[in-house]
Amino acid sequence: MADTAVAPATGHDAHDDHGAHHTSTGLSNNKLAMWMFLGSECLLFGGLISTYMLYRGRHSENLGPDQVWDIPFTSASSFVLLMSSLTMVLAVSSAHRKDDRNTKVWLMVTALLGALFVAGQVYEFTTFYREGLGFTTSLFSSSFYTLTGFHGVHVTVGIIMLTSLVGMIGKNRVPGDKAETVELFGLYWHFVDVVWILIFTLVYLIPA
Amino acid sequence: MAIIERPTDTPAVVSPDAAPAVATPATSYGVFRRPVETTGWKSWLFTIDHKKLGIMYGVVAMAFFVIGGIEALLIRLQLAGPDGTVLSADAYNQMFTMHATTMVFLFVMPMAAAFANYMVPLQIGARDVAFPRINAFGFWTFLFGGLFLNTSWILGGAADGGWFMYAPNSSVAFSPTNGVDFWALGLQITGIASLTGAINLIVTVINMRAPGMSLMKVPIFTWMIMVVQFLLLFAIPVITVALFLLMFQRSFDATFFSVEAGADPLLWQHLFWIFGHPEVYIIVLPAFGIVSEVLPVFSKKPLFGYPLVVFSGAAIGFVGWGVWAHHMFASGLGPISVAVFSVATMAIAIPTGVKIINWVMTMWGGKLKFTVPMLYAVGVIVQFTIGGLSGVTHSVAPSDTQQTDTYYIVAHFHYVIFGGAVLGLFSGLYYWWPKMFGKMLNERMGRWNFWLTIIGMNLTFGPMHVLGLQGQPRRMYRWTENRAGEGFFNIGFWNLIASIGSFVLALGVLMFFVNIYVSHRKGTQKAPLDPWDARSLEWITTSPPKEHNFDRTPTVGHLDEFFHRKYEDRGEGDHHDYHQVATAEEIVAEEEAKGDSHIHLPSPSYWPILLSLALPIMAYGVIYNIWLIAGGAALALLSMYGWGMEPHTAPDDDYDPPAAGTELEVAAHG
Amino acid sequence: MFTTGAVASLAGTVAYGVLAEGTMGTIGLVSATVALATLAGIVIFTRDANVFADEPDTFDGAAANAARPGASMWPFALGLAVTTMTLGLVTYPAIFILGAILFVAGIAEWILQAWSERASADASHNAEVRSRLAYTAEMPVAAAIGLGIVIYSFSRVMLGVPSKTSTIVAFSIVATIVLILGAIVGAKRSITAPKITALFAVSGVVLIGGGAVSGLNGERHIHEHETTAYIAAKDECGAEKTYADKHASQTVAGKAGNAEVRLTAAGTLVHRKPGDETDRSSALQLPRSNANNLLFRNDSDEERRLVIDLAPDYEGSPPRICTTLVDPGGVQLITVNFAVPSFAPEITDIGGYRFYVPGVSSAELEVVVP
Amino acid sequence: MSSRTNHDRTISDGSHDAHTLDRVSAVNPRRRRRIPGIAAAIGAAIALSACATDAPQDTWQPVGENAQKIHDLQWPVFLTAGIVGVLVFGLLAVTVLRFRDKGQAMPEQTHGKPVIEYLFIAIPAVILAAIAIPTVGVVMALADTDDTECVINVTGQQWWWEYDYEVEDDGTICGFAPTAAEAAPIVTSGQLVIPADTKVLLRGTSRDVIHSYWIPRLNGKRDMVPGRVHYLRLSSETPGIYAGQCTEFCGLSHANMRMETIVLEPDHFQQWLDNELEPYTSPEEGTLAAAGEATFITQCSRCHQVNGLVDDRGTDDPDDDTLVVSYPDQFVYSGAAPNLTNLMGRNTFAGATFDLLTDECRADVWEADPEVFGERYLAGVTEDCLNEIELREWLRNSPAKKPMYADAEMLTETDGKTRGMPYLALSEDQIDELIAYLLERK
Repeated sequence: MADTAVAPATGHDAHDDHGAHHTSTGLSNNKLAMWMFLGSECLLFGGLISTYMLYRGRHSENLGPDQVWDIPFTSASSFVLLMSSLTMVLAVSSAHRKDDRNTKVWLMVTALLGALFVAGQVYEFTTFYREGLGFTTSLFSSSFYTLTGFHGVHVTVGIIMLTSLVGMIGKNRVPGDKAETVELFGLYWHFVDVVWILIFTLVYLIPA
Repeated sequence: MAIIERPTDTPAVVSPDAAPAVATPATSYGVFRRPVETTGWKSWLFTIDHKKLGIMYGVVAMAFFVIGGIEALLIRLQLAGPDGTVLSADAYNQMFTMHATTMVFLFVMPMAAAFANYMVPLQIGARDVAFPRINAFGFWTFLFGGLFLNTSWILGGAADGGWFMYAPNSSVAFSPTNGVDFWALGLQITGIASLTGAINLIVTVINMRAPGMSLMKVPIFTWMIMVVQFLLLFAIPVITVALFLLMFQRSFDATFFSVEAGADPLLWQHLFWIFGHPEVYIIVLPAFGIVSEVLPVFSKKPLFGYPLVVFSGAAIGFVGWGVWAHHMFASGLGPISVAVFSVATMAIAIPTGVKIINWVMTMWGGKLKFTVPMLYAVGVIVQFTIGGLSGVTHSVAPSDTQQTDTYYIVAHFHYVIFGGAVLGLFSGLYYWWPKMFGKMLNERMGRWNFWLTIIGMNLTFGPMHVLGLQGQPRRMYRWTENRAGEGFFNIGFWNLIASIGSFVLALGVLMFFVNIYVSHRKGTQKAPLDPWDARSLEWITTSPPKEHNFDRTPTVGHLDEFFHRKYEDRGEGDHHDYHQVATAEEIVAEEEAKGDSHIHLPSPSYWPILLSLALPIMAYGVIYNIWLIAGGAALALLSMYGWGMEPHTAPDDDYDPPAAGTELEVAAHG
Repeated sequence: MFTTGAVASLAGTVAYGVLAEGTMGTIGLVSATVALATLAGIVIFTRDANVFADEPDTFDGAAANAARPGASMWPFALGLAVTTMTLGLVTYPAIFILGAILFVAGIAEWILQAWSERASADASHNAEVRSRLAYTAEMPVAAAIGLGIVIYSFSRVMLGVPSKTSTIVAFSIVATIVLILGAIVGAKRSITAPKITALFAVSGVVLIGGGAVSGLNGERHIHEHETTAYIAAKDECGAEKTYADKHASQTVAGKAGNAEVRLTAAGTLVHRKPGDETDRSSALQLPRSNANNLLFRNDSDEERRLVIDLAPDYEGSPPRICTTLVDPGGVQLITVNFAVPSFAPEITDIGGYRFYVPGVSSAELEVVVP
Repeated sequence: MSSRTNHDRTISDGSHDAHTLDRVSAVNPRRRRRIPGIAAAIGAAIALSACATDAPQDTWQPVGENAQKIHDLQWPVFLTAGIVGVLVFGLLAVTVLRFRDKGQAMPEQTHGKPVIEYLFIAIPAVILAAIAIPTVGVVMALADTDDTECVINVTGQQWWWEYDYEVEDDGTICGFAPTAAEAAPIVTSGQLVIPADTKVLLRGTSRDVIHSYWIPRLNGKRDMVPGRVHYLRLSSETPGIYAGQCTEFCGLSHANMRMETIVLEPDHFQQWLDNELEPYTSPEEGTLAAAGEATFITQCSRCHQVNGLVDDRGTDDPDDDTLVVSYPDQFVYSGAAPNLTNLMGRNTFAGATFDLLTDECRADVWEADPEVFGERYLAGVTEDCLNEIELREWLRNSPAKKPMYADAEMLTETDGKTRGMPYLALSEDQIDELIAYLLERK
């Protein structure tokens, strides 16, 4: 840990300056907090993934995982989510260039791609349900829907945050540093993407 | 830094069609006018001052302590004689479930949070925590979660599955009242509080230390709090998953713990104890921190082996993740797992032992003064050692299969939690009381308080060792003469002693409340600035501290900064000769004189408490009516946006705290 | 506005009465018309509806100095809401709820606007005051609605397309369009905000349209997947492969079952219990009324399934349980709950409990339930 | 057993608690007497109490092989812990007495010496390593099941235990061939009967929630988890009755879920086995017990199985007789109720919660010497010894006697199935008949 205690003992000017946060590590509080939060989220998904891995083979006389998966479709939707990470990067870089217009544009595109992903998930769940895989059908189905559902909720919350951020940038109502705020959202978004890659590999690709 | 956050007028956007870059102070971009009261009930309700929140944490935790204590007394009354009839079987099961839940989640953890909130910013020379509004949110969420949990008593019965809530006994078929739902949702809510608190305090300690305070100069209490927050950060999500599974099982007919669907009930146990074991350290490490603060002060010596105590604290935190299955030695893990976890559990005794030895060595060669906080600290060493050694006896897995789920375990963890954590917290209360309230707690009453507590706890929990080794299982609403035996070790006699002891203990705790009354009567003296000849930063300010904590952000050169400002070593070579060069009053006066010219504190806010309020509403919704969830969610969403758009300080009401004796220049903003 | 509403409502009533012939519906609509007409009458009588049509001089000077209230869409929204709610009352509850939401939102916005316009004489300050409160509510609602439209419409479109393959195509096309449009807008700074808004509006309409068309067109038919429960009920737990056996699982992430039943390469069934690591071909004793988790391991070199017949016609118990076809070397979990003991007449009648493997006549294992 | 003293136990237990002296003196009163004062007084008190029996679930009086292994491992650990405790407290006491503030100068402001610190890490590490090595050995030894001689299935449910004895491949039960009848699975409850000197493997599971099987004098506890099978080795050379209790919290009547393990000499076990497999005999016509049989069929047999019980009411043609099969799964949530075929062969009922024997008769069996224990146990419950008061109370209103979820109308979550035995509204006459009938079930 960088143990660099900056000494702002004399300067109150430093305090008033938004851009330069004087912290012991030089890392802004918000960013550090976001990293901590994401660390915590890792264990949340860790717990859910473990539950799923334990129960994936337990569906007794009901539908099993490989009987319902539509891998090509899920691959397409995974790709869309991955692309949204790319656009998020573009949004962050626009924000750092203080280009509000393109920040908004790329945030919106990210949100749209995310929404497409969620729509894909809704479609997928609907087909699974029609094929006979309800939430309470078996241990496998309960743990599958819980895991992917939690991820879906994370994406959805992310989208609402992104669109709101677009609105707030538009109305010029972002408290604090705009570029950093966008970057924080970006961190969250990338995390959600990475989790999906893990889920896609473990849940869909490895045969049960 | 958040506490001095305010908008600037520097345009942050170069886009040509953009309006004024950031709203100016004249045009607030919050929603409501900010609350600015500094006195009266509003100043408490909407406060984001870490000190006020700390005090509220403490008051609420104490209230829950009393509730949990009454539950314990009822349990002991029931077990005082054979075939007790004070409580029905059902009431008894609710009682011990809620006793444990209340004591762990609603007393010890928030009491530690009280000290963490109040002391950590002071100890590191900060003006507040990193995210003051999140701090307020954490407190209210904890309070509402605790109240929510306890409303189950009047809404059809509390949870009755034990605080460990093993599946499948927690399913609706086996626990048909809403008690378990209240339990699961209540813990989910308090979990949110702990998680936000953890992130907040970690960032605070890492990022907001005073200039010069490197990590190895951070006071030991703050260090332990940081370790605890990391434990919380990673433990809470695991229990969150478990509680979600339980909620889905009970409320939405999922099958996670339905054996008829092929479920494995051990899943719950693993998830619970992966959280539950770090939880033990979450409970006890803050008290270790307090003891490690108190002992050096009253020994007039620095903490022996400070770096080692820090590292052993971190090691306990780290190894604590690898021993959860020692709670499950009897649940049918394979012999390999049992052996591994058994050895790992023994390994964790090493850093724990290091702490005890370091405490004793701190006192060795010192100049010991047995004030009440010191008595409590020594009490911790003794009682915790007993708990630790009985812990070693059941780290031996085969031996544990004879002891687990008997009163021997009850004895063990009460020596650890009461003897370690609670006595430590009381030590902290006596030690920091003058700092927090400006009055000393009465020493005479304090001694009564201490000795009655110690005698009471040993009378209560000591006999439980005998009971357990004589084969009395836990969680039994009654015991019979048939299985009590005769002779010296008969179960009846020792149960009676334990019950009598519990009332002595209750009397001891009562003395604390009497002491508060006695010490705050009219006419009691104001506490001196530095009553204990203390060593750390929190004493370089007034008692109680001003709202902005320090007039000047202190610069730190030593681990025990305050001590080194007071004393000077004029000896040569191996000969030491310490002379007092300054009194506390002089040091504080100097700080005031050189106070920072303007200080901005974050303004109070409505949103944290509103957002917290939304959580129990949603939780009631899960139990009773799905539309309530929607209502709660709407309130939550509204609060989050209100919060998100609110600047950290109220532009119209910039607040410059007046400091006694010094004229502070009013902030000017162009 | 109320006048217009009353007229529209009257027209609606007549149309509904003629076309739908529902007594209750007609009564409801007539009531709405009467209510709206009454309101309209009051408004006209108090001249509240059209203050500025009258001479402004009749009002006192202070009011004249005040800023004119801006144009407002909320009265219209409120009227629309009332109409929708009425319509919902006689048709579908969902429409009523929609109307109710619109009603609440309209009232809230109207009050907010009215309140903020009286805040001060400074219009820009008033707008600021309004936005403080309004944005916190409007932004999340707008975000949620936008998200809802995309999710709902797009998922309907995908459910509507004729085949699984075309869902992938549709998905890819839409995503690519979004990406390309984003790139173009990002690169061309000449595209201004109104144009982007228009673009959004058009895509929104297209999306809703697509969703609506798909919804009306009906979803493509998705077959319910057959399961072994289904084939067992149809008395088809045979040696041959069924639809239920496609892509069946071959591993189980658990080991502590009550017993493992194994089909040996020699074509016999043996069992092995935890704590007793020897294969036995004698009767397998299992507790009654207990969810017995058994593992079936196929060590033969063909795909095989394990079957057991339970008590026929016994309440709460399926007549037969079978696994899917298990690959050579594969494992599958089977949970059997014996509700009736072996010595009960209904079981002795079927020759006792026994596991068997269709297609392998030598593979039989007696089960004793005490 | 009461008079048995155990040296190991004495040393190690004492090392740990405040009553160190007590235990030592209990064993060695003669030496204690020389010590004057309080110690002598305590010694005398303990010497007296040493004659008394300790609690039947005392974990420091191992009898079984595995319990002995555990004990041999644990007493040195207790001893070590005690010694460490004494050392730490001694050091602390010296520190407190020696360094209290007597006006001495401010001590040196030092953070200590690394050597001391490393030493204090090394010492506990060595001690713990010394404990860890045998621990791992014993863990492995306890898990060993290779030389099992007899397998018995144990199933827990709220709030009693069911045992069923499997017929081995060679047609024996636990290596004992039935003398007369053909071997068939035996189902009993509450009291587990095992032959002495036999390595018995319990294979346990549960029908509802997690329970834990624990007979402290024979072995440590093992959770019995629904959906899983866990095993536990029991064996003892000494015949006797060994008490135990469910130790995993299992709901309302957890405190009332008890069990005993009965160890019988081989001859006696053979006798017990033959008795269990004896064909059913109806009570003599016209007796109170015969009326009881009819009452049993109408009131009890829906849930409780009595093997071989035949319903021959209203017909003289033996071909019309129907075998009475219970269907507890229709009425009880766990799906099981105790098998009452040989109820009076056991001496407790309702999950071993209550005694079937009066206090005197109970003491005769429970405190019998190993040599005579088998006979006394196999005598079963006679009319004179029957604890009729409690059995009557139980039949009158069982949920009032033992807390259970027995009101079917309140149990929507379990489809009206009760947990435990419901209130049956039996008349006093019916109760008389049933008791007469049940008395013959042995």
